[in-house]
Amino acid sequence: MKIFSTDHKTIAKQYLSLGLFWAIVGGLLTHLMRWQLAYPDTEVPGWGFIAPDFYNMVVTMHGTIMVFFVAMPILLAAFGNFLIPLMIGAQDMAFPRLNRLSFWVFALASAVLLASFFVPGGAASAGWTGYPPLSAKAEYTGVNWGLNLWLLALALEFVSFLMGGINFLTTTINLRAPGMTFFRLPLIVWMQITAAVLFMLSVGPLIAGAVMLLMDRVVGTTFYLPEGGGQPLLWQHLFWFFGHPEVYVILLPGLGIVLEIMPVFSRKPIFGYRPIIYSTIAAGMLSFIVWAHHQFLSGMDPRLAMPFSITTIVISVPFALIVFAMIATLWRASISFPTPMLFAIGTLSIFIIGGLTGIFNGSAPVDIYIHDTYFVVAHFHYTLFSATFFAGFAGLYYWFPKMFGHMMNEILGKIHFWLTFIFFNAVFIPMHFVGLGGMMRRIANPMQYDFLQPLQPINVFITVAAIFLLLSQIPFVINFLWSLFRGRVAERNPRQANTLEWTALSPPLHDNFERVPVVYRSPYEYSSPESPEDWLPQDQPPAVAQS
Amino acid sequence: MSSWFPENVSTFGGDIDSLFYLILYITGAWFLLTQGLILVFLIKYRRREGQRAAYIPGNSLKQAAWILIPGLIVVFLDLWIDLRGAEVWARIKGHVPPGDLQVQVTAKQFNWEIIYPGPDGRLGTVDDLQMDNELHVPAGKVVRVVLKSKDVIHSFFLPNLRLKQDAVPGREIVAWFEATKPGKYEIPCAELCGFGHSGMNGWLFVHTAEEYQKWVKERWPEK
Amino acid sequence: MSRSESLTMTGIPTGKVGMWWFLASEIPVFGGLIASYVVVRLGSGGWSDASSHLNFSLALANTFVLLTSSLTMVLAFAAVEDRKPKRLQLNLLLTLLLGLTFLMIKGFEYAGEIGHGFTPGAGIFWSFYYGMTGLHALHVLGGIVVNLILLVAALRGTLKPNEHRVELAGLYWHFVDIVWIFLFPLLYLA
Amino acid sequence: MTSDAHRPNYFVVWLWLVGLVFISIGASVFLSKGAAILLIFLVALVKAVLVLLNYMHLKFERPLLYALVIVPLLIVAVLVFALFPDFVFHH
Repeated sequence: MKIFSTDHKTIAKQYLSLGLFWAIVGGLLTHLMRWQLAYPDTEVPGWGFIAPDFYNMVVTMHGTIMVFFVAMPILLAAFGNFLIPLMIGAQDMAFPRLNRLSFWVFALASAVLLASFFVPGGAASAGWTGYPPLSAKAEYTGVNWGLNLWLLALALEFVSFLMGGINFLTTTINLRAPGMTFFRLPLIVWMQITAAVLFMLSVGPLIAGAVMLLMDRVVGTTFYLPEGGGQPLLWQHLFWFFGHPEVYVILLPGLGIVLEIMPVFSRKPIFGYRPIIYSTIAAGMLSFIVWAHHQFLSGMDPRLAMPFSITTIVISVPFALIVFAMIATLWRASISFPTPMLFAIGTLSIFIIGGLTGIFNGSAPVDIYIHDTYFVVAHFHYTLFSATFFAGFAGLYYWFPKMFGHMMNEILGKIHFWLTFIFFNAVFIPMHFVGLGGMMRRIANPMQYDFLQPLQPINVFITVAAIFLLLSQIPFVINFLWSLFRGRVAERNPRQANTLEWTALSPPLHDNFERVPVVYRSPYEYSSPESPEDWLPQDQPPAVAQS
Repeated sequence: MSSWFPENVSTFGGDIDSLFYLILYITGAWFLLTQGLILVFLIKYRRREGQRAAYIPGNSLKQAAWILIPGLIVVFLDLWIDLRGAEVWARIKGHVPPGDLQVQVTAKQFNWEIIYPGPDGRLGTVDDLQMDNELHVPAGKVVRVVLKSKDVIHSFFLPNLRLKQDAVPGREIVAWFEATKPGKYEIPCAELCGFGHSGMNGWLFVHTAEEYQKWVKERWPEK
Repeated sequence: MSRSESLTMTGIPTGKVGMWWFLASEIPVFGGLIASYVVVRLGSGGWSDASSHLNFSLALANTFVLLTSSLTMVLAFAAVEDRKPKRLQLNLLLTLLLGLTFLMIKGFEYAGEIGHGFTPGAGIFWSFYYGMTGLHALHVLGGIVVNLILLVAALRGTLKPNEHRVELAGLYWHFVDIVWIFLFPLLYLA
Repeated sequence: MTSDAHRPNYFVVWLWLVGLVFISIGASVFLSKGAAILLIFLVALVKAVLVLLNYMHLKFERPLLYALVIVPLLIVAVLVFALFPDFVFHH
């Protein structure tokens, strides 16, 4: 595996490894937060006391790392880079060198973010949303270079994913194999390019906003400082204009993975291939006009709240259609339950809860009470965690044979699923009630408030469950590392799936396919009347009519 | 059922709670329907030897109806929630009723500076009185709060009054509430505002009419 | 035909699809900045007299410099089509020099304005002025570097298989010119 | 590659661009405030379209590339209109 390779598969594995590294760091930060919330101002085992500003830094970096340095690299860059060329029958991405550059710019962004922990004043502590004026003046948080490096790391990460997005879109538009029309693309490819378009067209204003914030902090401009004629609300608009499409950029590939896995283990076509695509496009377009539901109470003009409340609740419709399509896929199917399918169903089940709690946040009056409380935290963990961890694990278990050439252990996989599923719900269902009780986000010590005292036992329960959730990842780590070298050797198509990546070797050759595949049908022709088998690969020539 | 929420002592709090329960019932129904269907399908259609799955691509309109119709139901329920929500929002945030008492609350890193207009009823006059973190109001009266901030964004949060409104530096935002039950309620800050965000807390004292008059007399004795 | 030139399902060369996607993602960057400028300006007064302190004549000269550099850039691409390496090298050089002239004039303008005390912190107009023209100048610098690489390759004759890159560099350069077409009236005329 | 027949006269386009600059300067000097601003930004739009169609050869490209220009502009327009109530009309 050449370090500076331009092979999309190697680059995918590099993104995956960096994403998993950051997932560990993000997870350990969770441990610090949860311990401080359950047992305020006691020594965290293995760390020590947590001061309030340090707690703010941990909250900020947990959010930043999980969204930008775990979810994006794993779901978009790792799965996208590995799967798109293989699934459309291409030899590599359209711009291999640009692809390599995108990883190394992301590695630089990671280095800058890591460095921001060790500069004087510590890392950024103004929340992963970094609202000015708190983030615009060093003395408000006591963090100077930490926040500057945080902004620089984000800017580099945006540049890296812009390059990646250009690669994904150009490859899918131009490098499809003969016969691979747009409506024969596997759904995960549809989801990846929709996510790439959302990212490309929404990140611009935030890059402008970040330039302005960096200038406020370093050059002395007053974009967001009212005393200099600036507007603090401007950042919130620019940030969330990007922020909401961003959460769909993370969600769509996760849904795409589930949509790939379900038909394979149900031996049944995905239900409503075209309705799902139209829903995805509709959700993508709607995602550009929902952002201000983050700002109902931010001092924004109250008249704006209703249009955004309506678009927010309406955007639940396309996702409801996708969920119904997934459920309809299971109807009259022939379902088997290897680990990828367990995680896929787990993703669907948990995403349903996340989607439903979104309706509460989308309704402006209810948001008056639950905004900036732990109800919101529980909501976005049900949506982001389901897409990143459950769908991410589903994808890892499913494509591990193709990526690394070995099979993963099923028993360890199932243990890992059930532990993660149970403890995930044990952590985040009670969090809804802590939120309804009024507990505000980003507070280091709930005991400072009388009205939060009765909620403290729930906080302790959540912390204990979170520790078990962290520990239940051990079976995965063992399984992942052991199978890399000692797992059963995988053949070309262990899952008997139709999509093109399963026609290549495991792991594929440098140029993926021995000969350029020709595509004859949709990727979901399972249990098709045309074939005695219950699967029909995309590149299998149609059976010549018996004479 | 309202054990999840802190005690509601606000006139418009009931509307917010009832809207919450409306959404809870709708989403609860969807939750049971979808998770139930998944469980049933997983058990009923698990893989059995010799039994093939049905070939239902779901692209034709007739087949797709199975997901489009539930989709339509979601649309109508969404509209119902939106209409109910629009009306409640207009009443709470849409316009501010004429207040019987107006105070100015200036948020700053890490407490609430509350300025009372005094007997002349106008802010910015000599008889104004400033108290930190203590808001004294009469029950059953509309209180208008003029929110300002000296440094960063804070959020004026009264859980028991179901009221939350960010205080943005450089802007004056008016919020209002009418407390129905005397008592002592907390005013935490709900927006990250620096290392003192955790613990930034004020107190709302809702007095009966007599207690309030007594309190006023103690503060402005020369009358 | 280079690799990225040949592979195309839609008839548009891959390089051009990639470049247009890049420009599509750049439009919201400057769009977001200009939108913020317009909105904040309409919300507060006193901006036109602040902008009267700007050095109008230098900015006017810069506008002509950039427009002309767009002309020489597109003539360079025409030279590629007509297979005239000498004309290509001349026009690439002219575009490069005009780009550098633009940055020099911008530098003088900044020095003059800062000399008169109009630093980035002098007010909200100046924040946006330095933010917008600074980000634009960085993009001009990026374009100069790209054109320099192409010029060196053209002089050493190694540009042969990838001559379409001159068109791609041209697309980017014209985009940067269009941004200035909007920045000039926004800052200097309004 | 675009053949000779399809190549616009780049020099004439350049003359138009330079001419339009003088028009917008004239507008800012002679016309009233409102009219001047309207004319200036119309001129800027015309210049941008001139560069797009002629110098960037959009005139000879397929509709996909038109979409790549128009969609981001629509998105920026959405952002501008949504920011109006908060920053332009705020009391």
